[in-house]
Amino acid sequence: MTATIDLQKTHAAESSGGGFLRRLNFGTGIIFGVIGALLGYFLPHHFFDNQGSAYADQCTVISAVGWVVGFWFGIGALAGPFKWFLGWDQTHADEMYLAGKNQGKKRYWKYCTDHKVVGVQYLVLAMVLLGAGGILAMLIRTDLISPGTHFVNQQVYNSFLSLHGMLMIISLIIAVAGPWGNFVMPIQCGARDMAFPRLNALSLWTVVAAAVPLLTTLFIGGIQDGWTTYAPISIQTGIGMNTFAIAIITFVISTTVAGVNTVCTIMTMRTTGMSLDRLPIFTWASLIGGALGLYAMPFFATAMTMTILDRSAGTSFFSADSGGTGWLWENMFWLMGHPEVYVILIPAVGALLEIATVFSRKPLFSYKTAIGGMAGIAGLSILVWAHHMFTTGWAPQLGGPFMLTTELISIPTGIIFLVAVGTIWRGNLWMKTPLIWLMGFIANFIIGGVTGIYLSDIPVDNTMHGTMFVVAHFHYVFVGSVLFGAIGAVYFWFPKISGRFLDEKLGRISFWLAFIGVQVTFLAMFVSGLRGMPRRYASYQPIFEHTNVISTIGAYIIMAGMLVSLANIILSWRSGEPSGPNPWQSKTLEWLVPTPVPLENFEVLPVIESDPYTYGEKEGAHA
Amino acid sequence: MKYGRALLTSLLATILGAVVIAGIAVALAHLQPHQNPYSGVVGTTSETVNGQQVSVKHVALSLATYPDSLFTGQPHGANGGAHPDWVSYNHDNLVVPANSIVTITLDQYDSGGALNNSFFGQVRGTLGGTATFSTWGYAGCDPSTFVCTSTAKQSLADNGVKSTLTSNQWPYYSVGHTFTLRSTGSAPALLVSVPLPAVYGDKDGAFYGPQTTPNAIGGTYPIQHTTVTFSFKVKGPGVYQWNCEYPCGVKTGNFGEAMSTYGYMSGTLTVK
Amino acid sequence: MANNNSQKFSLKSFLAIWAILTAIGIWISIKGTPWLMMKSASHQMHTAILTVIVFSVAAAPVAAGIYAVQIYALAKWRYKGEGVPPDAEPLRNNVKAVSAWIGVSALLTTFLLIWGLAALASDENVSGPRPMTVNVTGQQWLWSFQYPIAQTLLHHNVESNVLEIPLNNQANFNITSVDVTHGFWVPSLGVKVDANPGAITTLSVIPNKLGVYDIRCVELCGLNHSAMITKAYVVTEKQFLTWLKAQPASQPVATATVKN
Amino acid sequence: MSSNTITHEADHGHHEAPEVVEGRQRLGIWLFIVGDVIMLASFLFTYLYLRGTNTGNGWMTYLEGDTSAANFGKPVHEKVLSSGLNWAIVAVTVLSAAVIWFGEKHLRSRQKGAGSFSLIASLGAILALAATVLTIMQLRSIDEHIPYHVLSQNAHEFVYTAYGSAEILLNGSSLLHLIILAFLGFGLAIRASKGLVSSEGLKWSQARFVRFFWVWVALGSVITAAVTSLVNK
Repeated sequence: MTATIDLQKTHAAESSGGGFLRRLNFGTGIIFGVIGALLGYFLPHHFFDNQGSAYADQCTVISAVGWVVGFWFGIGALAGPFKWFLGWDQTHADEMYLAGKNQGKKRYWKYCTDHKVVGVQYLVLAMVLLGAGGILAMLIRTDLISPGTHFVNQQVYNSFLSLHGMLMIISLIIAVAGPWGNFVMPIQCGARDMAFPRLNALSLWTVVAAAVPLLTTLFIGGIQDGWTTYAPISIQTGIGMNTFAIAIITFVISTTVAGVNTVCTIMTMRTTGMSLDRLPIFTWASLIGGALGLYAMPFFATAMTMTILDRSAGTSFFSADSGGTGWLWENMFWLMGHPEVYVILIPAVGALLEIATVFSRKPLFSYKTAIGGMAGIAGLSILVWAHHMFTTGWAPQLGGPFMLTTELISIPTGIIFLVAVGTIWRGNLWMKTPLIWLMGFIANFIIGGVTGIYLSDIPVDNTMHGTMFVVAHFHYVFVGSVLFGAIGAVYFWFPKISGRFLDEKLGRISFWLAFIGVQVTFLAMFVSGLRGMPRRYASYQPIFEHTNVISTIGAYIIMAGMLVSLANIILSWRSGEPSGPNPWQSKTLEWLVPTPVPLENFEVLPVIESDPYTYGEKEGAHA
Repeated sequence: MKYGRALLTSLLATILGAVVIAGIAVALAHLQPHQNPYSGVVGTTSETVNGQQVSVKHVALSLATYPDSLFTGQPHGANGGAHPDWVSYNHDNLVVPANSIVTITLDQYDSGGALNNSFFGQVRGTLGGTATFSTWGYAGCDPSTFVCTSTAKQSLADNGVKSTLTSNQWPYYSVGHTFTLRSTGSAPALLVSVPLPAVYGDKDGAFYGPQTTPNAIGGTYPIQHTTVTFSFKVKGPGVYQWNCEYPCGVKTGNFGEAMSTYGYMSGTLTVK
Repeated sequence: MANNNSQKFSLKSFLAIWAILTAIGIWISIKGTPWLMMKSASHQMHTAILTVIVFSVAAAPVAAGIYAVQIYALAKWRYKGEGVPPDAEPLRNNVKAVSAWIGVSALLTTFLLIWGLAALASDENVSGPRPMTVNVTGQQWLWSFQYPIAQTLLHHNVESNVLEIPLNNQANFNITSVDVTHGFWVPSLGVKVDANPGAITTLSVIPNKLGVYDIRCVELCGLNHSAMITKAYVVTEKQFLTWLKAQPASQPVATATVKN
Repeated sequence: MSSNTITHEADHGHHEAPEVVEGRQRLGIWLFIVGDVIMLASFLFTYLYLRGTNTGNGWMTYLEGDTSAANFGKPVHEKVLSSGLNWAIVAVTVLSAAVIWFGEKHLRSRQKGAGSFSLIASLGAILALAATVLTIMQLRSIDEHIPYHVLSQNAHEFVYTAYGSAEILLNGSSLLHLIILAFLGFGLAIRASKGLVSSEGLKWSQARFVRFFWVWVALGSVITAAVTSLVNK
């Protein structure tokens, strides 16, 4: 560790100076962001007629846009295009400075283009958003402990459930693809950095730019329409909906650009010999997840643009009185919505399959089928969106076709199980925490998957749609499968980013608390749903009391599990047991480079001769 | 890390988390937008239960609906709170004893128009199924269509005539607000819905008949306003929700802002 | 680093675990589902409960199989030594297993689809005696029902906030909303469709059991969404007529928003 | 891939060959255009879906909300936007794309073409600005058609019909794209005048990628105009 720091110090002279742009960091980002927000709020006095009922909306929208542009300027994101326009190209010294050369811990607070720094920044950001969403989850569950409303009425409760939903969706989208799609994937490809390093920094800081207006929504009256913000109530609800919409459009920019970056890195920057059939499975998952994100996200931006226009410009996309229809929103939202949940699932599955091979000391079972499974899920996910709308009555005759495509998706999903189970089959199971989280994933994902099949059948969906059954289904997939995968990935790759192990005992305690918590909370939620409790109710009828009490107890158990892992990360960052460069004796490239990973990853780009799963095979036996 | 220390760390982390959640919950409980409870005048009255006269608790509540939030005795603070221009009831946290008869006298100071659902033109759930509407008529206004042809200036010379009517409905095309109370599922089933007749308004939206002097935001209140009186019986303890079902807000269905916010056109009735 | 011991696998004990778990799964599906779910009062709800049972029974062996592998793997193949375990046998692929797995899941999916489409068809062709139309209006935070049959029988309009429908007669619902999207759901009748502003969605059902059933809103509609509940009374035809006559005459229908 | 594969040397030092970098950037711009194609597809889906649903046949008819108008409260059929202006915008956009196309071809053929390319790029950018002005005029004409619409208590309220809204979405999007094109065009012009855009290696690829995007925006405006003029009767 110390050897590399001395090396960097000698080059310190080369990257000093460079004027105003070098001093921009997260702090100046916030300052300029706030300036932009204030300007945006007060400028409209001159342009818009302040009698109209949409005046407050117009000011809020422009203020939120002011924040985003101000933050981009303050963090240094707009420097690139501005310098390109005027022809002031960056010198090599500038690029090294931007890559965080010789800047120590400061670079984590700056617009840094080193994919490893962006990876750690994504990890911290995902944990912060997960924490915020988690607090809201606990408040919701605490309020639902008995039929009436307690410390929060339906109006505030609606804001909590809306923000809980969106914060968790955003944090899970970036929970695996962010930290490990950025830190690990380029090294696994044998590349020195992402295809577009500055675009990579833009993606990270744009999520930060989106998170601020998203959280502000809670403090300016909140929203009443859930994270799915169905129209036309999204047009009726308070001004919080404007900051929510701008936050989503900003997040869409970040994810679309990240999709472009990921796909380009994997397709064009693999080192010699790293053909597509030798790519680690996690890199394949990042590729498919990135491409699916690039396809799905523009729909979300269009939908939110229409919501903003309806609220503040007097258009009528969604108001039935003047030709609009709520079904337009539902179609546009779910065209993004379902591919998005697979953008969340696939990277987590990729990380878990890597864990399966390393901790069973066995090659990945049926490599090509695994990729086929993931690609099948991604492809089909584009054709299934209207199964969320079976009971909206928008097109009853389309019920059959969407039932077909939705039930077909269970075949590629079945392949994911086959590959996971096939990999641990007759393996030497090394009982470390990552493998235990994988076991948790398999157990939970089977329940999540099967209950999905019930909902794909219209007669059952006519009973189950909009009830707690659906909530339990997608929590089994999001919490039980994706979050378990994300935490397993942290326990697996933590030694690579910090040079220290996460503590095994805390890991076990955290797992068992989370696993038992998930079963208690969401099995009881299945029963609430089967008994007919609708979702998003702040107060419910007495017949649902028992299952809700059990769910609330389970929620506190999950909270305990999450906090134990958080404590584990905080404690182990400095005082964890040193792990060395390849503690798990894994064969993928990121473990074959030193820890901490040098700036350009490889002294010399490696030549690859076989896939990274040659466990138990003689040298080079397998092409 | 030895097991003991790991267990201690886990316990500490969980307790810390629980404390944070409890802290936020308590803070939120205090930030509840509910105004202080209003229980009106409690007395007793008699009720014939299968032939005999039985004395039962009686509560007299006096509610009011205003065209903005600047009326006296304000629940929204001196300058009308965050939204002085929002329509509002004068209370939102009603508390009545269990198994009592509640009589509400409601002063309605706002103009109105056509309900978007004639269901709410009907008086429902009151004792005897009726309510007593006392309204003011004017020469310049046609009582059958509730439209005033002459302008505001002529209205000053036009002194109103008060009339009282006990009926089980009010024409759906001239309603100012409604008082619609129902159970929230955690209380015995109940529905009380009474239309509140609109005060006459002339073609360009001003009130007809004598009005108070304009307040801070230029709004006035009609002196000759309508009053509605009705009674209903509440059963066991529970929380009931009530709100106005006339689209007097803005945005979608004119049910936005004031209509969708506690403390303005929506509140709770807690039976203790 | 050649692998040393290829882990042994005894088919008998694996199948035993699998059989036990499948049996538990099937028992829960058949015994548990009717107890967990709401009581059925119509063909649609009966189909829903039956479908959940059948799908659970079909899913039981699949889930049990995965759990059996997990239990067996953790019991038999856990590495008990110190440090990094030796490499296991490099089982890269098993074409038979993969094709069998895909084949079985394809078969299962086809079964699910055929069952689903058949159940959907049986739910949709509802034809019962004396079809009666009820106009349902969802409004921010109250359901209201308008009975056109009162105009024909009693020559005046009847509206109520509760749904009253006669037993074994076909009830047709025309459902709309006057402000935002609501979700009209009668759980025990197993029917659900959204009430969309500016559009009329329809439902038909034949209630086959007397009783009082809940009606709930299942599409988030703002402030008092969780209070937007009312009752559906399935009564005999005689009781329905006496109830209808007892209702006060109310004003003519004036829902202004549905123009077309 | 055991540890000894790490020592092989695959590339010379840390710099990559220009054609590798250019290949990467080409895939980047193509993927970015794919994202943009899906965005335009969602706009056209909106237009066609609103047209098809025609809730309360309100696609193009509105209730006159102006209290002073004689037909107050009566349904009025809205005038269609002038397709002449629509196709004019498309023509100017396509023209600007053609200018950039030939400018880039001219730059590639002659070694010393950088100076004149700067002029051509500026011309392309100016044409894009011209198309922007026309689009703003089209947006304003949507405003004039229906100053007052739905009966609403608040006199300051005006609401566009579904047709007006869909046109605002499409014209707003092309406005945004044209402003980006102008930015790229003037950027290329400034860079060419500083010799940063010339006919060899990476310096040439920027002009090429801007041309890709420019041609796509022009193609997009043609598709949009075709769909809207075909459908909005």
